[in-house]
Amino acid sequence: MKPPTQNGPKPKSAKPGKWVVPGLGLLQGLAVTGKNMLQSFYKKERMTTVPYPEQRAPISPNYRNIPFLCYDDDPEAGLRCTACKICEKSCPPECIYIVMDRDENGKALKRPKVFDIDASVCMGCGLCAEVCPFDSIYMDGQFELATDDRFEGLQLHLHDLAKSAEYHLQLRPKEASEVLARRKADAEKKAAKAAAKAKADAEKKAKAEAEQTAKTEDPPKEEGGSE
Amino acid sequence: MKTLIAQAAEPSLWSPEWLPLLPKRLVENLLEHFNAPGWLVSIGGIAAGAATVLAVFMTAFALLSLIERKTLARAQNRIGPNRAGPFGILQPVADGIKMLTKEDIVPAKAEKLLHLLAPILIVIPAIMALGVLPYGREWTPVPLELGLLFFFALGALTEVSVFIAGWASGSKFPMLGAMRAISQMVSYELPLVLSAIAVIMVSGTLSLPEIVAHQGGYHLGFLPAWHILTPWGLVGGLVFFIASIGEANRCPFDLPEGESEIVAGHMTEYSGFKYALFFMGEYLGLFAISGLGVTLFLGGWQAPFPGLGFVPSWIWFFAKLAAVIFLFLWIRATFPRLRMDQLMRFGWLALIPMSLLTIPAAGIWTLLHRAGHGLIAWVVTIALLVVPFVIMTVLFNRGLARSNRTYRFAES
Amino acid sequence: MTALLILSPLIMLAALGAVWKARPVHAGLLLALTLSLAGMLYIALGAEFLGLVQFMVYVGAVAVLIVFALLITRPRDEIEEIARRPKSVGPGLLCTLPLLATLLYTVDRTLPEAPPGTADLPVRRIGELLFTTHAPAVLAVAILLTAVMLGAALFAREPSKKP
Amino acid sequence: MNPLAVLLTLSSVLFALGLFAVLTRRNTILVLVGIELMLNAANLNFIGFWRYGPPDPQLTGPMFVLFGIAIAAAEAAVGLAIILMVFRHTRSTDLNASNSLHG
Repeated sequence: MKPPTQNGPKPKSAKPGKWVVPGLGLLQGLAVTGKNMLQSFYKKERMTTVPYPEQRAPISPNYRNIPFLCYDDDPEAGLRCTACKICEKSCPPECIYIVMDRDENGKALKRPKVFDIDASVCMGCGLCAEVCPFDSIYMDGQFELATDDRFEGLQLHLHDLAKSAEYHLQLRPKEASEVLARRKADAEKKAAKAAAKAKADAEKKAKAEAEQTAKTEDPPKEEGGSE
Repeated sequence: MKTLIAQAAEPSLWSPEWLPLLPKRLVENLLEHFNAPGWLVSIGGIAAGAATVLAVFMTAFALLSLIERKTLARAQNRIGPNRAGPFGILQPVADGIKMLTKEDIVPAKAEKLLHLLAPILIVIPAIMALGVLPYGREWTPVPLELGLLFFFALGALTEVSVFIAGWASGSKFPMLGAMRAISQMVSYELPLVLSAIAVIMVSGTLSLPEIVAHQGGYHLGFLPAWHILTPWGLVGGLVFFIASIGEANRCPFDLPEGESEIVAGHMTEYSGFKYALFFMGEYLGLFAISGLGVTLFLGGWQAPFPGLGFVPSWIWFFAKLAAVIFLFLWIRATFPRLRMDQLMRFGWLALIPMSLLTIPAAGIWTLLHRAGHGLIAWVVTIALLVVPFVIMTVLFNRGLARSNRTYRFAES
Repeated sequence: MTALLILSPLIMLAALGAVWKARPVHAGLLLALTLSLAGMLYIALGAEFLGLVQFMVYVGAVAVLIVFALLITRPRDEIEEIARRPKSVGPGLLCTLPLLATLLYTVDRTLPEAPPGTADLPVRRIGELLFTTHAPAVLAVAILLTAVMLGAALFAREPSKKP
Repeated sequence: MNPLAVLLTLSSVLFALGLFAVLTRRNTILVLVGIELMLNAANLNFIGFWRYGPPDPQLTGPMFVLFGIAIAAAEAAVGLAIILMVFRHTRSTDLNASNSLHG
């Protein structure tokens, strides 16, 4: 089947009335680069590049690389992670390894003793951050991960991963503030519930005591009749 | 020793005009002081003169490699190398050390001797060509009576050495690159020589200092009598400039060693210092050919305005050289690379006819000037040059209008 | 004179190499070397113009052309070349040696005591001569060269493949 | 040692080498190398006699050399074009292979 040759659209320059002087296009090209050359000396927005190590161009908030664990105030105690291993199960390349912390007689403490992420395996998909019920694991924007040891150097342990909530706030202002707001709201609700429960307990206890005191006064009066 | 200082204290020795010749005259004075034989003094003087030219152009080569990268960067809105030393001044030193410390690999199938000889054979003609150019009123390292012909003879030598470089590397790709480079250099040497012939015809000599002397004087008080400011000189200068881009394998025509082409053309199998020699050869060739352009068309060391006698003449030469080389860099920052057939068609169908045109125009120009009718000379030459250009534009446009683009779609 | 004595053996050696070398591209390159040495000899003898023209035309164009042709046809027959050499050297020498003998004999016999002669070649004089006494010859050569250029281009062109 | 004698022996040796190359070389292109050598020997003769001969205002020697160089270049160009044609036809530059007239 002979390939269909079809008269393509007339080149713009060939329309009548528009003369193409050979060589003029070259001068226009030179003019563009010339303008760039001149303005790069005095116009700031012309210079798109930034001398990297000294100044750093701000990275965009939705950039994600390797996850990090968020803690509220104290890296040990305030760690939000409860070692529920949901992220470990949901990680496609299975690069998260969690061991739950247990106290001396084997009771599970809701805290990870070991939380390893293999940075060379992690592909930065962000699934762990999505499934984490305890707002503990988020995607970090830190990209300078070069190490001289290609095996041990790329295993990020708990102390490498733990980062403060303020860091999270500074990394992703919008998302972090929502999380903090939500957590504060939950905390208040829980506190309110706890307070309500505490009040209810207190009342119940008070009632119980009241009945007890009442019972201690009544029984001597009706002691003869009830047997 | 005292007489030497007295000799050296001659006013003219330290005058700026004679500054470039200072080492040469100092060496000669020194040798005469120790009453060396006549031939030794002259050899010492020549060696010192050659050493100054070499020193000047080696530093210029080092600086140009940095300035080229910075100018290209500025055109692309970035800053360019500024890490090595303040503002990147030591970048050439860094490149040099890198080149020196790189391992020098010689492929097994290569012809050992020719593989070594090729870079040397490329650098020698470039340096010899630098010796012939008139840099200042007193400073022409080797004032040859046949300077221009000497220049084009050296151009011919570089083609043979490019071939040796390509063929001696043994494998097919450098050979293909060499064949491309040679066919380009051969076909771009033609317009180069033809546009230089127009200058020879007007100034009547082959010796470069005389050509520059011929461009002295000022028309109507302020207009310098450079060849570029005459109609045929403008067209000849443009053709010469474009052909020199092709001859030096520079940007729009750098097909032989462009990155996206056959690796590095004839320089593929070279590494380490031999590769640096190729670059030195290319840059010195660039200096030589643009120096010749400045001498032929931009009036060598002639001052642009009458009143500037106090400025030493070689300053003007190097200022114009810097301007021409900046134009090379500017063009490199702007134009994409031409395909091989476009390159050859442009060389043969556009440059050569235009350069052939400048020769009769220059002839008529000189005849009419000799007959005294200056004004008529301008009118006739302008007409002789502009009319064919207009005709070519009309044909070009009509061809463009008629050309219906045929598209071939991939068979489904 | 000393330059002459230095250059002549070099030219002879280079020419011998160009003739005898088995590998064709080496022979081509040695031809380029011979031609450039001959150019230097012309310059040493005072004919700078001819030496430079020799450089430009011979070394720049003809030697490159020959070497290009060698590249395109890429002969790999240096092995047979050496194998069949004894058969062809005999008759070759048979013809050239008597010629060389007669040449050298005539050189030796007819040589008058050479007067110093003129050592400079005024380029302007060449120009005048070329375009006055030898003007028809120059035109003839010009036409010849254009004819050759067109002819060679037509000869070497690939037969255009009909679309 | 008469300089003209040196020059003439050089050119005759060159001519002999050129002829030897033409006769013994199998590859047509290298025959061309021999022809170039012979032409060069002739040019050398002209220059020798011009330089060490009586002063000649008409400069016939150099004129001849100029035309000789031009003709040699033209000859080399045409020769190579023909060789390429023959090569494209018979796929080999062997001189003996192209001895048949038909085809």
